[in-house]
Amino acid sequence: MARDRMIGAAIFATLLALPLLLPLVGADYLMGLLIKAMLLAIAAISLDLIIGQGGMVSLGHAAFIGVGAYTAAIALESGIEEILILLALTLAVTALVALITGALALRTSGVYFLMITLAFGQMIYFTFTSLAAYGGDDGLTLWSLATLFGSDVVQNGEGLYFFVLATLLATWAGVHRIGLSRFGRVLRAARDNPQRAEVMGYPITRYRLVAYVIAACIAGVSGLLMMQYAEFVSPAIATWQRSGDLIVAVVLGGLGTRNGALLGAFFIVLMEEILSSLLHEWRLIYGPLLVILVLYAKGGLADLMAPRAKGAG
Amino acid sequence: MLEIRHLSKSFGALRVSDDISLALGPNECHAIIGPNGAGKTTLIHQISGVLRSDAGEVRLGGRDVTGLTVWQRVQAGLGRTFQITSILPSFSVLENVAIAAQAKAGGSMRFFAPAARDAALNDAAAAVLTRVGLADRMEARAADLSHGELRLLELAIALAARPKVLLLDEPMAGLGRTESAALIDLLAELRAEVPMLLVEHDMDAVFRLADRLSVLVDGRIIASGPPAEVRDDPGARAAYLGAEA
Amino acid sequence: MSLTLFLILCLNGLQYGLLLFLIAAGLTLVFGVMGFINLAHGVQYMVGAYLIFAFTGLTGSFALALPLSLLAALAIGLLLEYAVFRHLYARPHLDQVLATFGIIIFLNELAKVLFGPTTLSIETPAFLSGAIQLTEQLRYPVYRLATIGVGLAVAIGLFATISYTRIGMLVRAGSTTPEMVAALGVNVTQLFRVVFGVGAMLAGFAGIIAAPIFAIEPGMGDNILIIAFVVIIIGGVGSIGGAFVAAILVGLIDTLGRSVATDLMSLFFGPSMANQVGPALASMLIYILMAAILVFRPKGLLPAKGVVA
Amino acid sequence: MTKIKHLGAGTLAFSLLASTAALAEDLKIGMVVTLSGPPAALGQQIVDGFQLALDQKEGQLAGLGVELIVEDDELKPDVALLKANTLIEREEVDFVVGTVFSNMLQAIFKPVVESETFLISPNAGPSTFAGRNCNPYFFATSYQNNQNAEVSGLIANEEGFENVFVMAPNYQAGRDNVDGFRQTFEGTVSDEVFTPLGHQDFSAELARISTSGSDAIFTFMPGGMGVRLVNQFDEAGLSETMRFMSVFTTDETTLPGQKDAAVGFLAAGSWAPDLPNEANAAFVAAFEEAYGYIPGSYAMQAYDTANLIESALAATGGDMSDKDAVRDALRAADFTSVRGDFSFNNNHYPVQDFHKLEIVKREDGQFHTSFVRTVAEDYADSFHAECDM
Repeated sequence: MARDRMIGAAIFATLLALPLLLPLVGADYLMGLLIKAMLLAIAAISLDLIIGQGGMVSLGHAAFIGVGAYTAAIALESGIEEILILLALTLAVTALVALITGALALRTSGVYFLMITLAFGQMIYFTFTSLAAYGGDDGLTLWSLATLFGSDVVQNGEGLYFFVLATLLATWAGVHRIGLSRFGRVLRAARDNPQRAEVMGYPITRYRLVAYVIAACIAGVSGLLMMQYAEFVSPAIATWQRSGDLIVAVVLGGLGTRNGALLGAFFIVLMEEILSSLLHEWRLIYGPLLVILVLYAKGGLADLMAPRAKGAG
Repeated sequence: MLEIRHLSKSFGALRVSDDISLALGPNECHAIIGPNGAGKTTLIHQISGVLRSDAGEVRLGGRDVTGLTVWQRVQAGLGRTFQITSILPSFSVLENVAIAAQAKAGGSMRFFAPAARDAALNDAAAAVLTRVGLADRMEARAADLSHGELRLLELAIALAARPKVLLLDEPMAGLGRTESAALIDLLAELRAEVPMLLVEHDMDAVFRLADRLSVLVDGRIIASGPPAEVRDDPGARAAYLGAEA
Repeated sequence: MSLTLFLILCLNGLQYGLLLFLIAAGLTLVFGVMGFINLAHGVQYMVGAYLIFAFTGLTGSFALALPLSLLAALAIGLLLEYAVFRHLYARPHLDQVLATFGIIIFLNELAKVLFGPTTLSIETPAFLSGAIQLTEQLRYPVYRLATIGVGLAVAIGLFATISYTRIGMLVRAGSTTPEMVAALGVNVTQLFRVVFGVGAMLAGFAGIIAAPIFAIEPGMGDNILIIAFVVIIIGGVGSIGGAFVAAILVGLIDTLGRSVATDLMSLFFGPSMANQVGPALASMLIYILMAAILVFRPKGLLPAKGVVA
Repeated sequence: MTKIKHLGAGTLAFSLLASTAALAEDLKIGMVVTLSGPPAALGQQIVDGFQLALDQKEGQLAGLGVELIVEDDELKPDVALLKANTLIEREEVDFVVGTVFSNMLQAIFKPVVESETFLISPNAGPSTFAGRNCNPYFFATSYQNNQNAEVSGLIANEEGFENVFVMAPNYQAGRDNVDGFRQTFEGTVSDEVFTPLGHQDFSAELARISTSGSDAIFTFMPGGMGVRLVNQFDEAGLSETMRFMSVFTTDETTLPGQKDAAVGFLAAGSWAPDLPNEANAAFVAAFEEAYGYIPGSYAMQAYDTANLIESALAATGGDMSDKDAVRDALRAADFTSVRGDFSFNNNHYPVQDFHKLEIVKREDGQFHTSFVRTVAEDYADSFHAECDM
């Protein structure tokens, strides 16, 4: 546990220090790369809340990233530029969408839950493709971006970097706290033995739904930030393959572990960048690498770095 | 405390509970015996809400709980154990019981305070564990317990919610002679505090604990009354006890 | 909508449905019998299309290339089973999803490397290249009618095999109570392998007959895989009959939906807008159907008897 | 020397921490085109056309060694954006040449022009950036999307078509083409159908066309979509009852797949391989020699783009630092276009002649578009007045 915490602390210390070093070597693009990795990590951590802690495997999580991104983009287009207002809107809309889809989806479990979340994900995806006024299939370039108290610090460069980093830290710490809280342990109890949890007196569907909504909201926030970073949204943000990528990050990192989703997300983004710069056909390596990791590294990356504390958040 | 009226349940053409009625008074232990497949566990499932009944009524402390879900019945004071041990294997023994206590205490929609350091819950859980004799195993992972310890944990989880009525589904299942004896002593002690409906094969336990005894055969209660009376009931003997003797 | 249009849409829907059935049949058995989620099943569809392209190029004859492609598709399926999938049967679903996702990434890229990123196409085989006069102005290609015929024939053959042969009985038993099949002393590993190989070959066959109609390109199996999952959920996991009914249903709903939804929307919006909303709504229809099935009839339309999944 | 380099081949991501200045060529040109999927041939023509120009100049433009980095946008807006960002941030290119499709251009437009990198489109010419949103860092060497369709409308009038069925893919260029045709066509548009981009199966649309009672169909189906449409149109027997006119649907990228099915079809454009002028004859001959197929307008426009860049750099003496000077030099368009007369309007879109074209079979059995006659001279797009550059 202590080692776990140290790894987390080391990652964040590095992320905090890097922007101070980067200008010395002049690599703006590396900063962009880290922002991308952090954004993926935020979404992956949120997914870990429902997969790792809740035992609910969703194949439609990217849809909530999309809902967040599109909510913010549409609000921006209609002239709302304050990022805190956008944040509130994003949270409200994703929570609503998650509440409705989650209430229906949670009537199923296991593989059926996977399929129904996929179904809802696809519905949301196709909804985006039909938003003709906001680019439809082609997506939408955002000519104005969100501001923080009227200032453009969060629009690019270090300002955006630190804003994303702060969000990541809050997500990481928040999800970890949730895992340890009264709520979190009910959620894990329901994952381990749903019937027992119910006979202990817990309406488990309600707990799962709350977790689902929380995870969706966090994913929505990452969507808002992705929009702000890319200055562009398109339905591609919500494809089922993107949900697949998130699952890869979570499982690769180590399910339900403190740093798993974080490590998984960074691994994917950096691996893609390194492999793709070595070899244009990098997916020829990446695909088999996934298979090998599944077959031989069962506990995920977090397990390779620190022995897994079972059941702990 | 607990009253069951005309409870029925069928799976297709198979009638597993047929118009069962029984009542459980305060500080009473009512044992249900019967051959395998008689519908004992089904009855427990129906009372606890795990299975929906086709007809009939379950009343707890005068309140109709038939329409309630499993967790609502637990919240209303109906505790139960499982015939096949059902615990949370990846949690510690203390946490297993603390989570059960938490359901009673409320506040489960709290997201930030670390629950493992919640003194009130831990104290309540520790008290129950001490009571059942697992005080020295509190920090162990539940999955690492022996079978006998698991049966005790099962009981502790049920007790932690401070139930008004306890449904015990073969608590002695798989226990050795000395373990059984200890558990019988514990249940005898508890009987003074909480009325219990006991499904059990172990006749020693039944005759030691039960105030009343019902014999369930093919989903029907064929005899009911004080243990001594039922023991002498010719129908019951023929259907069940005789077969055992 | 004119009668001609309706007729053509029904034919197209039927054809699409049969393609889906060929893919879903293997998927539902593998899922039902082995409890194995194989995301890489759609890749077999792509493999079939590329194989027929390659063999047609080599032999110059579709008729010759067809058996070669089928054999190769079977071989590739078995190879994947042997190298990767058999290690995954006992694993949690999540591991299966992840590993087969890796296979998709690899094979899609491999297709791109071997055949280039360009869309490829092959000609309809000469003996099926004619067209039938449907109305005064309009002809309908024979090849499409032929694929409907072949698809139906395969469906009937598969159904007969499952219903009346010993291996079919084992598969049916395996999809409901695998323990019992093992207890009967049947070599379950062998059974799995046969089911897997046939499933892979059927998906490959779908790719083969689709190749002259649709484009051959890397990643062509990704979306059809998802639709195939929709089909097996609607039909009931492990149920061949369910997969057939659901596949035809999905094929017709999707094809008719795309046309009708657009017409319907153009009552309210301009053509460009209607064409944005219409197809999106049409694409959603099958997912809406699946979600409704999951909520109200979770075991599917025609569940395999006794399935506990 | 010239080398075509795919995305960062050979350079490890982190080695970029150490400056790559030592490796840098004099001039870095990034290209974002579609090289995947049904329209891959279009992107390939652009790469080939541009490369031909470079090869003819021995890898140098105005004396500067050129490094050309080609990226495939896969016809996905998000991928296009990612690739463009890589070109700007990681490779720090001097020019971005792209794209084939208008929706890809819309995706990459903002980051490229905001980084003050010149963006030159060798094909896509959406209305979006021709009017109010024209930009000092954006040039199109092709056309404005509506123009070809406007000219098609004029041709339809001349041919005496009364009812025309209009069909296009549902994206910016598709909508631009439909608008353009409607603007000049004086008859009735009997029906208007938008298909998804990348549509493969036209049987439902053909059924609709067959019952529409139209004299002709006007369509815009670039790349593989065009191959499918024309073949299915022919197979369905519709060629016998109605005329087929199109833009970018029956061209040198699609004709090898359409063959005789397309002969006699009408088209409109600013160029054809047999357009009679000296520079064009030389270009077509050299291209066929180098790549073994007849170039289409995509290759031609890319070839012109390379020549345009060279002319501008020659004017500034190879100096890229003064953006205003580079822009003025580009604007002058002081190069010999194989199209003949060519100049830029105030919105940086071309002013050029448009012609009626027809599909013919050449003596050697190959197919190409053939120049019939000029329909509109020095034709400017209808959006430039809204641009205040």
